[in-house]
Amino acid sequence: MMEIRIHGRGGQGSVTAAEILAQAAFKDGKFSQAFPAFGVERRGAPVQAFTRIADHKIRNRAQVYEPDIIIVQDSTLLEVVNVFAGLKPSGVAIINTAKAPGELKIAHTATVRTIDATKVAMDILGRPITNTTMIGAFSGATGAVSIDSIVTVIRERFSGKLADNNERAVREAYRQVGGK
Amino acid sequence: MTQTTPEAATPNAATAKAPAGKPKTLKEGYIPPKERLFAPGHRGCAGCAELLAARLVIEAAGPNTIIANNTGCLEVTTTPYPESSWGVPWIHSLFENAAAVASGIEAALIAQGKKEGINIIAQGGDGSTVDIGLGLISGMMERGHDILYVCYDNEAYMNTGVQRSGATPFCASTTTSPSGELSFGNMRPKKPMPEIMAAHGIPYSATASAAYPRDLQKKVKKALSIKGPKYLHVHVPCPTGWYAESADTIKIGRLAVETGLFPIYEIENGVVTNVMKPKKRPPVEDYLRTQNRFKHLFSKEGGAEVVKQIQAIADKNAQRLGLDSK
Amino acid sequence: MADKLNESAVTEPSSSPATKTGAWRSQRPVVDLDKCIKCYICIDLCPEGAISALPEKGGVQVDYDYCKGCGICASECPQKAYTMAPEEK
Amino acid sequence: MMPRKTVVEGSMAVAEAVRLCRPQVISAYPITPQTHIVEDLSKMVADGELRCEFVNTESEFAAASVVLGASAAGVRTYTATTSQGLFLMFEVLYNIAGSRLPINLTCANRAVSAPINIWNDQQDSVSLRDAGWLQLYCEDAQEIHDFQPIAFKVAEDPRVRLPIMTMMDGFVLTHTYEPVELMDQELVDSYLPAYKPVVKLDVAHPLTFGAFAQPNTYHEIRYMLNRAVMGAKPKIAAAFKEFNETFGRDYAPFMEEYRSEDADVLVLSLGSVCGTIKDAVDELRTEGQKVGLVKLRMHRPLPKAELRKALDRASVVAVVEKDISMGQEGIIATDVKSAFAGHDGPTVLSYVAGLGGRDVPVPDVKKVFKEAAAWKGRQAPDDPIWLGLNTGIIPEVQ
Repeated sequence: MMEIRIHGRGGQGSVTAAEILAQAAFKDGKFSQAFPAFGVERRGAPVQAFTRIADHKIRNRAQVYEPDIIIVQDSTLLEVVNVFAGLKPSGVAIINTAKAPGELKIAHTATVRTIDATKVAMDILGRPITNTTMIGAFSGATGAVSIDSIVTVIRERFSGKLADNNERAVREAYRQVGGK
Repeated sequence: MTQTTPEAATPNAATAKAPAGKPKTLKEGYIPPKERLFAPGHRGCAGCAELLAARLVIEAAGPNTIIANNTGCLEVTTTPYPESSWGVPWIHSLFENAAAVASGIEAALIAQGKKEGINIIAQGGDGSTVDIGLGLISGMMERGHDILYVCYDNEAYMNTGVQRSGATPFCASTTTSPSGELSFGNMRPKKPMPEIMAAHGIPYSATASAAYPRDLQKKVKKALSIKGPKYLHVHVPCPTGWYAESADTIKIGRLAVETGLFPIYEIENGVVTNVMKPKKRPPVEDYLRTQNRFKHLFSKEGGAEVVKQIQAIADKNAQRLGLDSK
Repeated sequence: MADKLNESAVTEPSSSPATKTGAWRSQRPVVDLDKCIKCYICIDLCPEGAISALPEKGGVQVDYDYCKGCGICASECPQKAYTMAPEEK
Repeated sequence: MMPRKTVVEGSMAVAEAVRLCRPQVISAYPITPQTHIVEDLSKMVADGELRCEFVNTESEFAAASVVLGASAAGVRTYTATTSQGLFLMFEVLYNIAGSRLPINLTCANRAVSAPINIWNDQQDSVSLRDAGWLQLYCEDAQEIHDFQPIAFKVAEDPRVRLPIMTMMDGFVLTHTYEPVELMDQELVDSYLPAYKPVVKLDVAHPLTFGAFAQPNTYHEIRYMLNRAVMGAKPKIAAAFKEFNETFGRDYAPFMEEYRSEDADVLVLSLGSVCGTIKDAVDELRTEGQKVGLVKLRMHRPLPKAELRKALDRASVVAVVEKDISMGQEGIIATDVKSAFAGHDGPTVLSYVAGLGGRDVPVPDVKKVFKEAAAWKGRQAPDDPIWLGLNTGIIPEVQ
């Protein structure tokens, strides 16, 4: 079972990102589960959301303590939240930043991948909403969920130009992190 | 402001009219008790004006009516299981929720396409209306249900033994607002329920009294002819709780209206209309002396001052509603 | 009282006449039909619904099965057609 | 239209099932974490996908009263709430049961005040066990989806005529997306026919509802209510059986037994935590330990004989529950013990766990199994055992 933790700020769509991942994984033929860190946080506060993906029915209802992958939507969170807490030593961290992984001076043994998702989002969506972009990067970096299923889910959730632009953003982020 | 004069219990006030169609009221000929909309055999006190008013209301509303009833004297005395005085579909759930139960009945009738031609009445005493059930009535009014809410106001919690309510008048003695060394009884005026209801923007809010049965029945019919939420506040003297004679119930109710302490009027779409103007307005003392709940005002030092304050309440009502204008 | 309870604890309509509340009465209204002017205000004002119009000839009758003897009819009759008489033992 | 096999939020799973059951009146008041259910239903009504009167009220008390009135007027009704909302409804809910009205309520289980807390436990619904409502607990979104037509079917059965509530853990199920196989409208229609009330508010036959019962009848009427709740058991079993046949599922009606057949130490629990417990059981089984789970699905009526049968062979049963009767122990534990009163049975331990959203992860469950094994052949303690209690922050008794 793969456990994914998404860090963001209230209003950045972290919960939606977790849901899209779960829905896309299901389309890939897997079982999945997505849930927010249930809280009373309001816009701007650091928040978390989780996705579990497995080949079997997921029964565990406990919180995610040792994620395989973390997605950090906002690099300013690195200074206020220990986003690496519990991340498996061989895990993957995907961080939204213009910096290269080496510039972040991260002590954790995990593989760190970076993407300037904010720039991708601004260029394509015209707004700094990075949740879909980060999912594209996640797919490109890990291959854990197929880019085609992600696009399918996005097209189910959005329509018209918004769907077109989100697909472009997802595919661009996928390409930038070397997805094939 | 239009006006009417009290039709009341005067000899020439009315004569029985020939009934149209199926007889519905006792006036229109003898109806066997078991075929009535409100049957005798109920357990109300002798001389109870609340049960009188309830009978007048349902006889005016007619058989195509469903009633939701709050807990109270009216409910307890008319439905001692397995008997019922009600000849229309009738439901009691709790003390405070008739307005919401009626809302659900209306929704169910609409869902079944059966609302047309059916009147829905929610009703209860003053305690369940102005106190514990107020929020639910407010919700019913705000949501715009096609329901008539009728409050039978006997000015205290009679079912439980004459405790004060938000509708108990100024300086009446009740079992929880007794007069005593330091008190003249209930030190607060009546909650202005008809105005509170009218403030919801409903099309019709009115007062009536059991002492004016034909005015009451006319208002029930009028209210039911209007679509939307309606409110009718009926003054119902309680000989037991007001410590008065059973035979005087109607006389007391009339005096409440004539003195200006319980004025009769309608508020139609926010505008006061059809104020019932007494021919002459007697002093409130005439009313207060009929009931021992005000006895202390005439035996206790300082009582005269309180009577003046009560007169001021009546005078203010008179001024507000133009009771004294011709 | 019905022989058996029913599952939903509902009650048949207008079934309270099974109880004759006339037994509560300590004085009874007696109407003098010669004085009655058929205004029927006593019918309107009876809390029991125990007064009804006499068929055909008009005037009123009291149903002593249910009259509780409150005396409102006697108080309110504009013609003083009612007198309250003590119940015979 | 949603695909029939899809990843949806638990709240949508229940809302979609309710829609398929064609309720005629829904009334509710929003409260966390029930909100998504009623938002989803409101949207279905707004979009014309659900033809139904939706009454937004000023309180849960009013919402319960609205469905009471609607049900008495003869239509299929639904409401949902949780925690303080359920408690505000309390008076009405007793009244609904006593009035024998087949209302379906979803409780999105949440802790109760004070202190105020919006997270999951089951103190709310368990506190309502004595009212005369049938009570079913769900482990996942699939169950809460599937149990809606079952709930209506049982409640509306003229031989049952009782309200029913299905429980889903707040947030843990209401706000979690997971795969659900949604039911087909035609199958739901064939399984759940239109509601035909035995009695209703009707001008053609003007019955009186809610009369004032005196000591000469009240006792018997309450006897009949209890008889009906007890008597619902075979009807619930039959409704599950027919559901399984219609929809190709495999639900046991009263409880689900997981690797319990040869288990020496059993955990009995209810709700979503049972999934976590199953994972713990699997891990312990691979370590060679004879452990298992009994997932109680139906709390009222209490399936005493079935409980005895399911738990009898174990030496120890640890009842892990998210509630407590203050001054006693876990409420389910007491019920389980009552099933064995006068019978030889296992040692029954009361574990109070996961109050107010406290997580119950696999390691904690494994700890319960290990501790419980040590109670084999011993008298259970009088006091409940508090799982994961942080004694370091609890002051001494003053």
